[in-house]
Parts: sequence; C-alpha cells; structure tokens
Amino acid sequence: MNTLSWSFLDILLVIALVLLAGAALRARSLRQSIILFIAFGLVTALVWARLRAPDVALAEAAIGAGLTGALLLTALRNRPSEESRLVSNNGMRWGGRWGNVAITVSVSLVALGIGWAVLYGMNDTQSGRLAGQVGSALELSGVSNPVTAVLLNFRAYDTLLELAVLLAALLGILSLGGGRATHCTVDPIATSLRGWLVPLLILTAGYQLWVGAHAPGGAFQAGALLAAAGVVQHLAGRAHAGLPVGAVLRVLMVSGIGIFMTMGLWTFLGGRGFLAYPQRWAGELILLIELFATLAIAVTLILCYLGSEPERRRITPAGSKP
Amino acid sequence: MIDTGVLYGLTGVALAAMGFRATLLEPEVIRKLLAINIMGVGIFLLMIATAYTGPDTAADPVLHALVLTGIVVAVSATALGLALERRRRDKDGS
Amino acid sequence: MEVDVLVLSVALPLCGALIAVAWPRRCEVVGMLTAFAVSVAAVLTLVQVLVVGALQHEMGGWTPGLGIALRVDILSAVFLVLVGLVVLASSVYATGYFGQPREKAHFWPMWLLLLAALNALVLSSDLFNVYVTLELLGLTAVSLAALSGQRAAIDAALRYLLVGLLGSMVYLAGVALLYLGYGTLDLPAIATQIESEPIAWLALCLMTGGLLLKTALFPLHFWLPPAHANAPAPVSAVLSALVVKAGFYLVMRLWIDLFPALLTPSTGLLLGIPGAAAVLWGSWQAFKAERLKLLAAYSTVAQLGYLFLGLALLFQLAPGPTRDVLFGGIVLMALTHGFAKAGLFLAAGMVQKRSGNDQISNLGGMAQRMPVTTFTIALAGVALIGLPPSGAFLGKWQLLSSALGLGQWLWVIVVATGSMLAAAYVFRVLERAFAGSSQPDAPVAIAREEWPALLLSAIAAVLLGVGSGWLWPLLGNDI
Amino acid sequence: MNLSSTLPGLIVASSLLPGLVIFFLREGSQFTRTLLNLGGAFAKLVLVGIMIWGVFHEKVYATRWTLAPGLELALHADALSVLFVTLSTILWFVTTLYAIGYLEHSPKRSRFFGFFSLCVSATVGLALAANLFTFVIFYELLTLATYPLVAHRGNTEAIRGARIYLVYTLGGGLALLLGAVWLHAVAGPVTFVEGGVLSRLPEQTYSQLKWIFVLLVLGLGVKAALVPLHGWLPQAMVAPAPVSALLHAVAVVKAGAFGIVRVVYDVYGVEFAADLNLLLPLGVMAAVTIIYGSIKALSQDNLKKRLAYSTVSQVSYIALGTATLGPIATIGGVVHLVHQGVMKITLFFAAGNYAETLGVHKVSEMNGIGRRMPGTTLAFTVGALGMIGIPPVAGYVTKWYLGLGALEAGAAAWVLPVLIISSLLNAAYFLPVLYRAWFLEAPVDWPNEHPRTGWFETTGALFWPPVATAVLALAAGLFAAAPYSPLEWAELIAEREYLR
Repeated sequence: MNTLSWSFLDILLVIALVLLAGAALRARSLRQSIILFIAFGLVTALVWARLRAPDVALAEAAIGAGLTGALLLTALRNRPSEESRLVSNNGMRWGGRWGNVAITVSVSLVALGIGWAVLYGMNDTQSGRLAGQVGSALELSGVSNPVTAVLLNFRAYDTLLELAVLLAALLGILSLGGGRATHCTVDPIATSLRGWLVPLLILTAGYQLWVGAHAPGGAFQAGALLAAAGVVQHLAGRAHAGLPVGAVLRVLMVSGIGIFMTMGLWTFLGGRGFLAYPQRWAGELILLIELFATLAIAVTLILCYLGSEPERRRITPAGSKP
Repeated sequence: MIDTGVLYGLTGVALAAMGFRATLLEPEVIRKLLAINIMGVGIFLLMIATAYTGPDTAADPVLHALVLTGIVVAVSATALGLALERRRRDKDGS
Repeated sequence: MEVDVLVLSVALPLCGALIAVAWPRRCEVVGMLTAFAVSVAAVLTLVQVLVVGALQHEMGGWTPGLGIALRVDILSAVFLVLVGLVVLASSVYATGYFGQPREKAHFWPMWLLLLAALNALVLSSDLFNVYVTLELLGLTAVSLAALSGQRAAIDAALRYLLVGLLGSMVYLAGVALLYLGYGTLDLPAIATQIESEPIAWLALCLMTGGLLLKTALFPLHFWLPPAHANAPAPVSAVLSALVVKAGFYLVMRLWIDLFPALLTPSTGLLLGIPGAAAVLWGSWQAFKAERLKLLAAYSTVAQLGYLFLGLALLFQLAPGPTRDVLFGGIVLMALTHGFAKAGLFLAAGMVQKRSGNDQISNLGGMAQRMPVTTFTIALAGVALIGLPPSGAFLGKWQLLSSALGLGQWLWVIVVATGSMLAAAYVFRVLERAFAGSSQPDAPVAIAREEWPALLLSAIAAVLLGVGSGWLWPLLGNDI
Repeated sequence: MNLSSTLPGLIVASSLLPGLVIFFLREGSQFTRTLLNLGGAFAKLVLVGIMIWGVFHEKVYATRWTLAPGLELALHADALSVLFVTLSTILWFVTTLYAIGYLEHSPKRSRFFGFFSLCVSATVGLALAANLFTFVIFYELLTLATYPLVAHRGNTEAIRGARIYLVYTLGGGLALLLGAVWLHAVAGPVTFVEGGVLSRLPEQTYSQLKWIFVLLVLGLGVKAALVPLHGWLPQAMVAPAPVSALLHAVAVVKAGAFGIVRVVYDVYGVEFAADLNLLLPLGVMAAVTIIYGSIKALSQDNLKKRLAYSTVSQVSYIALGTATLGPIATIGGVVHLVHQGVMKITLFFAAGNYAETLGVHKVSEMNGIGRRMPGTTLAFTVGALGMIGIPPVAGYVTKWYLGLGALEAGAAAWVLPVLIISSLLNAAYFLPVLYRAWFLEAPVDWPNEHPRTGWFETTGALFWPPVATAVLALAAGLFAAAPYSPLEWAELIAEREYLR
C-alpha cells in the first residue's frame, strides 16, 4: 500500500464539506439552509471525483445536489410565509437543553468509536475485496465500465429493487394527491433558457446513456438529466413538463422495472437463473434495459417534482398561468 | 498514519454523526430531511473512501454501485418526506 | 422440481404491482390474483424446503460473493408462509374495505410492492440487498399508512418515515463497516471470517441499533402506536403482524447466523432488558388504551418484547436440544402473534367501520350485533395472552421452562406479569362486548370481511398450537 | 386406528364437535340444537360405558398427540379418571335436560349451549389427562369455557361476578402453569403414574419440590375453593341455575379437587408427600375451609349463596381425605368426589326450580313450599340429609370412611372434631330450611308464580332431573357395596395407589 499523501486540495475539500454541512443545519432561515445544502451537494460531487469515482460524481451532481435541491426549493416555494421556520415539532425533541447535550455527547462518542475502527480497519485492508472478482468477470458481463457491469449484471437484482423503491416513493406521493404545484409567475429567465437548454439536456442524457457501457455514465445519470429537462420545461410554464398524460404516463412509469422483470423471467423460465443474460447478448440487453430505465427514472423524478399527475388538457402555448 | 482514504473516511464519519445528531434535535421537518441526507452523504463518503486504493489503481466498483443505489434511494425517500410535509401543512392550512 | 419457486415469491408480487399501476381499472382483480399466487408459491417453497432442505438461487448466475443469492431455509420458508397467508387474508378483507375506485387504484399497487419487499427481505442473504429491501419496505409501509389522508395518519406516517430512514442509515453504516473489515457482502461468507474484533463489535451494534429502531423495541417504540392505529385496517394488520416482525427476523438472522462468535451470555441482556421493559410497558399502555386499534398497537410493542426476551435466553443456552426447543418456541410465538394480531386489527377495522369509531367504551352489545367479530377478537385474545390451545402457550411454556432451567427468576416474573396484563386488556374488551346494550338489534355481518379475520385468529389460537408438532425438529438443525 | 388409541379422544370430541356446531346455529333452530345436545350427551354415555367395562378388565386406553418435543397431549383411562369421567358424563346429561327446560324462552341460547359443551369437553379432557402438561391445558380451557357462562345474562352484576371469577381463576391458572413449568424444568415431562414419580429425584431438589407443591396447590386451590382463594364462588351465583349446578357440582370445583388428588397421589406419591411433610398444611387448610364454609353458610339468606358456601366446605372433605395418610381416608376423599357431586346438583336443581317456578330466591320465602312443590322439595330433603351425613343418603359413607381413615392414620385428634363440628353446622343450616319448607304455612301468593302447566308441579324438564339425581344419591348410599358402585371403584383406586 503506497503511502497516499493527502494534498492541500484534500484538506480544502474536507473543510469545505464539514463547514457547509454545519452551516446548512444551523442556518437561520430555511431558504439559506437549502441553498447551503445544494452547495454542499456540489462539493460532495467534487469529492467523489477526487476519490476516482466519476460515475458517482455525475449521479451526485445530477440527483443529489440538482434534483434534491429542486425538490426542496419547490417545497419551500409552496410554503406561504418564512416565519414557519420552527413549525410545531412532532415529538422528536428529546427533553430540551439537557437532551441536546446528552445526544451530542453520545453521538460523538459513537463517532469516535467508528472513526477508530475505520482507522484500524483501513490500514489492514485485505486485497481480497470484490474488485478483483469484478475485474476477472468483467469481460463476461458484456460492458467494459465496471460500475455499470456491477449495477446491471452482477448485482442487477439490487438495481431492480432500487427501481421498485423509486416507484414506491412515486406511488406514495401520487396517493397523497392534494395541492397542485401552485407556482404562479412564469420565470422569464427559464422561458428564454428553455429554447436551447432542454434540447442540450436531452442530448447529453442520450450521450450519458450510450457512453455508460464503457465509460462513466449510465441509466441513473441519464435519467436525472432528462428529469432536469422536465424541470426546466415546468419552470418555463409547461404545466405538464413535457410528460404524456394518462395511460401512456403510467406505462412509462413502470417501463423500467417492466423490462427488467420480463428479462429476468425470460431467463429464469429458460432455466438459466433469474437475470442471467446469455453471454453473447449481454451488452445489447443491458443497453435495452438502461434505455427504458432512463425513461422511467426521468418520468418518476419529474412527477416527484410536480407532486401529482398533470391534468389531461393541454394548456395554451403562450405560457399563461395554467 | 493518515492517508487520503482514512482522511475522507473520518470526514464521512464526522458528517454522519452531525447528520444523526441534527435529525434527532431539529424540530423542523425539512431540516430533518436535510440532516438525513447529510448523514447519507457521510456514510457514502466512508464507503467511497474505503473503495479508494490510490491515485493510479482502479477503485472498487462494487462500492461505487452501492453508493449510486444509495443516492437514488435517498432522493426517493426525501421526495416522499417532502410530499408528506406539504400534505401535512395543507391539512392544517399553516 | 428444478424451477426454484422461491424466486417467484419476489417476481410475482413485483409483476402484479406493475400491472396494477398500468391498469388501474382492474387493479383489485390483479391484486387478489397475485396475493393468491404468492401464497401458493410460499407454500410450495415450504414443501420444497421440507423435501430438499435449504435452497439457494444465485441471481444472474454469479457466485454469491460477486452476485446476490436468495437463500431459503426452514425459518425463512415458515416466515414466507406467514407473510403469504396474512397478506392473502388482508387482501380479501381489503376488497370489502375500500370503496371508491380512486382509493383502490392507489392501494393495490403499493400493497403488492409491500408484499414483494417482505418476501425479498425474508429471502435475501446479502447485507446490502437487505438494506434496499428494508428501504422498499419502509417507503411502501409509510405510503400505505398515510393512505387515509387524515391529519393524524399523515403525522404518524411522517414520523414513521423519519425513524425508518434513520434506522436504515445506521444499518447501512454497519454494513459499510463489515465490508471494510471483511471484503464481502454475502452473509454466510462473512459469518465464516468473523471473529471478536472491534470492527465486528461496532458493526453488530450499528446494524442491531438500526433494526431495533425499525422493530420499535421498547425505548425506540414511540412512533409505532400512532402509525399503526391510524392506518387503514388491512394496512395496520400487515404493519403490526409482518413489517415490524421483519425487523425481528433480521435481528434473529444476524445474531444467530452472522455474529455467533461475538455472543457471550451477557450480550443477550442487551436485548433482554429492553424486551422485558417492552413487555411491561406495552401491556400497561394497552390496558389503558381507549381505542381498540391503539390497544392492538401497544400490544404489538409488548409481544415483540417477549420475542427479544426469548432471544436473550437463547444466547445463554449452550447449543443442544434445549436450545433448539427454545428456538422453536420463539419462532412459534412470532408466527402466532403474526396471525393473531392481523386477525385482531381486521376485527377492529370492522368495529370501526360498523359503529363509526373503535372506542372500547361503546362496544356494548357487540357480542350480539357482530357475533363473528367478537369471536375473532376472543380467539386473537387467547393467542395474545398465551392461553392454550394457542401456539403462544407452547412458546411461553418453552420460555418459562428455559428461564427456570437457567434459574433466572426475573424473566419468569416479567412473563407472568405480562400475561396477566394481557389477560386484563383482552378481557376488558370482551367484557364490554358481552355486556348488554340499549339496542340489541339483529346480528349484522358481511361474510367477505368477517371470514378472513376469523380464519387468521383461528389459525393463531388453535391450528398453531395443536398442529405445529412437525415444525420443531426441523428448526433444531438451524442454529 | 383401533379403539384403544382413539376412545379417550372420542369421548372428548363427543361434546366438543356438537358444541362447535351449535355455536353457528341460528337462534331459532331449537330442534337441531336439542338434538345435537342430547345426541352428544348420549354418545358420551355409551363411550364411557365401554371404557368402564374395559378398564375393569385391565384394558389400556390411551390417545397421544405430540405438540412439541417433550410436550405431549396425552389422554388415558386409569381408575381415577374413569370415576370422574363417569360422574361428569351422567350429570352433564341430566343438566343438559334441565338447561333445555330452564332456558325455554331466553335469548342467546346457541351461545350458551356452545360454551356449555366446551366446558364439559374441558372437564372430561382434564379428567382423562395422562400428564401434567395436558392437565394444565384443559384446566385453562375450562376457565375460558366457563367465563361466558357466568357472564351469560350480560347485566352489570353478572359482568362483575364474571370479572371476579376471571381474576381468581386466571391467577390460579398462572400459578399452576408456573408450578408445572418449574416441575418440567426440574424433573422433565411428568406423567401421572399411580404411586407418584417424584420420589426418585435427588436430595437437593427437595426444597424446589416443596415450592412447586405450594404453587400447584395454590393454582388448584382456586378452583377447589380452599379458603383464602374461594372468593369467586359466591359471586359466581349470578349465573343461571344450570350453570351454577354444573360449575359447583361437576366441572369447576371438582376440577380443582381432582387436581389436588392427582398431584398428591400420581405426581408426588402420598408417602413421598408425607415425608416432605406437605400433607399437614394441606389438611389444616382443608379443615379451616370446612369450618369457615359452614359458618358462612349459616348467615346466608339467599338460598343459592347458602348452597355455594356449603359447596366451599364440602369440597374440602376431598382435600382432607387426600391429606390424611392412609388407604381408608383416601377412599373417603375419592368417593366424596362422586357423592358431593350428586347431592349438590340435586340441591341446585331444586333451588333452580323454586326460582324458575315460584320466583323464590330467599330461604325466608320458602315457608310451606313442600306442599306447593312436593317432588322438588323431597329431592331437596334427600340432598340436604345427605349433606348432613344422615344415612341412607350417600353423604354418611364419606364421613364414615374419613373418620375411620383419621383413626387409622392416628390423626384423629384434630380430624374427628372437624368432622363432627362440620356435620353439626351442616345440620344447623339445612334443617331450618327443611322445617320451614314442610311444617310452616305457605304464603297466600308466591313472589312470581308461573301458572301450573302439566299435572306436575312444574315443567317436566325441570321436575325430573332433581328427582333423578336424588335417586342416584340414595342409590350411592344404599348400594354402596354393589360391584360397580362409586365406593367399590374408590377402593380399587386406593388399592392401586398404595400397592407400590
């Protein structure tokens, strides 16, 4: 294990991370803490890139900072006034000041323990980690990007369940129904941006999807970018953010897992075991799955942002209030 | 001795602790969700730090896949939490 | 049969959920068909395990270290059948419970996702995969709990979500540490390498802490009663009977399969003392509860206490026949509580639907107006108290027998007090039901709603007690 | 599936299955309910007859069903269980007839007869239990089956009486369970073997065995109404007459007494129990109960309350007989199991008739009732005389053997005075009732008289049962020496217990 000297950049990033997190949690107003949280997300993306995890950096930037930020800001915008900073606590406070001190002390003790264990664990890292196995089995997986191989072939079942988690969250949000996103003014900057930003986003999403097979990228990053395109559409006044309505929308929502399941059942009934792609066609099958997964993720994330299914009737194109 | 992986690992643990503490103590629901996200990033940082094996050799792809899944799960949970919070405020008109 | 039926237990409900989302007009039929098919698959899996023994299915054909393996032994097969039957009965009940099509369109897809999550969790033997199933379970449970839309349900669901997320994150931290220390995520692979070192200890504490949050063991139980009491009846039945028990199943799996090397008798106390406190506190709160569903929710907290208390005893026994018998007792108590609590919640749902609210004070004359529901509550009560011929009676007998064998009187007193309090709160309800009321009108009954609850309670109160003889020897060779 | 392995199971099922079916019968289906009830009762009578004949000829009947490793639901027919099963089967048949007549127009009869049959199945199961584990199961089932019967009327004091009954019996059940589990932990699965199984345990477990005995007697004492634990019995008088008849003469009270007999003779073994000097405290407790019950009965104006306190004292004769070391005292104790059942059920049937036909509940209202209802009062007289111990009714047999047993065991110093005092007290609270019934003028009109229907003084179904049980009580006394009589059977039991 060569001594990996940490450079000045690492110190900077670490300090930035911790400061931003602390500031986000203790900011006076909600708006400030959300803005700080988005900044924290971007710095995290930088850290992932520094730690040689490009796929994760892309996903963090698009989903972690981008979309979560958008969701938080919408939640903030629907809130009529600022003073609701300290809304009635819902029983999660632990007995006033002494509670705070006790919690802080105990949490920091546990953290020290884990830190010491990390220190102890890190140094004798056996080389027997799964990286070796992934490397040797990579050429069987049909893709050359190891992360995509793990995501869509070796641990495809995890990704299947993760898409189910996304669908579950969406169904939960839709079942809550309730208030239409009451955004009023159409953002002039967004309308002007819409002209060229949306096609660019769609293009990069397509590129991300394609390049995922042999370089950092993949279904999640592409899906997030498509969702970003939808968000911009919505800000520019399109009430249903470019989404189809009714049955087509529902089919799109389930298309990601649907393809995964049909593939899995087809191989399972073929006697090869669930999701065991035939080695010759693995690459193409993975691309097919990723295509539909991207669409499904994009539709799901946009609907989470909208908060409910868009109405059926199309609004007039003049960007008037829906 | 401290190398890059351990440095980021310890930062991850610190972030997770900050997030955990804030989740328990913050009364405001949206801040709680922020805190949970920060805690998530902390744990993911710990995972990616263990995956990091030096500037030249390739990092452990399995951990990267796990963190990717974790990020998507975190965003879906946050989206559901925000929707519940919005519905809660619509109900009592605050 | 070369086809591994256990994969169907996960694939079927997922497909059902997708079809239900894509085809909302027919979601109820799809839901019922899927629930039935899944319970058939569960029974077939149990048969296969009885014939062949433990089964394993590598997902994607990769070896478990690299890929994920679904494993089923007698313990998970029995839980699969519990999940299958309770969800099937609750589904039949739900067809009569939800009125407007909009509610049905939202209920059924999430219901099938919940079923898929439960099955996936019971079958999975990969630590990170368990995390993803826990999240799926948490999100679907929260969405279903908030389905009724009232303010109390939304608040309870939000608190349930926050606690659930906290629990999953802490569990994930534990998984990260284990991967850091042992380099693999496959449960049996880690189990061979684990020895008593700090990183293993910390991982055990974090993972157990996370799971205890989700299982609502005593000090961490505050979110359970409001969430379960305000959810729609079929949902609260599944929440109390299965979702909370999935956490216990995982703790049992971890402590028995993964961390046996770390377990000294004293570590068992970490679960035993909160378990004992849960029994006493939960039973006392249930006795004081004013609403039937709140009573049932607090009784869940108490009954889980018994299970953890049993675990504490289990780890103090040296491997041998007595330990196997106690393990069988604990599993039987978990199963009996699953069926009984589901029956009780469905009955409480009927009471709430018929008389507007489930206040215990105005249950007068229920024995006459709703005879089948009262009989269901009585049977479920027998199983909750642990009176013969219920399965819980055998479970408590084993619990008391091993506690007395070890000479630890504390547990005996706790179990005795818990049983008396349980008798108090069950008969308080029954007494009200038997008491005559002002308007003894003719008995009112809808078969579709009453029969599932009655069958569940009858299984708990009679079948598991009398018919579980074949289960015990098989459970023995698990630990 | 030959007879010897299924007979005990069939006996329990013969009342369990009709009971479960009756639960789901509509209120109006009177005929099917009566058919099921009487059919079940008759089937059980036939099966028990077969069993008596078999046991007398040394045949072995046993049904086994393993619930868990080391825990077996086992029913077998040994001499003691046959005695109790015969008693409860005969009296259940008679009580069913009586209940059908008594509850002619009242509501909720399906529920009543359902639980009624469950109660008898529990009693029979308890009688046939072959090991302590099965005994505990049926003991608890008996509580569950009788609670709704006591709370049957649904008015406030029925609910209150049932609640008190429940608190006592569940508490007792818990004590019995703890004792049984502790014994299971110490001595492994305990089966009932004549002469007891615990004598070969090592020395150091003796202290534990003492504590276990205390727990077991506490648990059984609740149902056997030993003094500090008898509080529920007078309160349970709110139940309808057939229930109090069944509960106090056949099922609940006898379950407790029978349990004590089983524990002393077939679990500990009477010599071993004497060595651990456990018998003396049991005997003292029984004696105190006998005296206390009789004194309390004196002051009760309500007829059923007086009979209840008389039951409290009478049942303790069985415990007294068990606690006196010696075969003759054992015979006295065991045979009283039958005699007390037959006599007490006659008294309760008569009390039920008075209440149902004339609305008479209090002793003070019973002036001249002999002229108005001669048959029932004659039966009442036979029962009362038996209780006092006047020949030829069966009561004197028990007191005679208990006295002889005490002399033989050398414990006459305190047992004989108890017997004499209690007989005097019995006379003190029964003779005034008889005098009032036969020799005083009847009041002009009765509190709530129903018009006379047939040429009997009351409906047939209410008239014949007390007369039948009175005849049985007389027969048990007169033909005590006959081959199949309760006394003969008790001698067979005592002989097998002491043969070891």
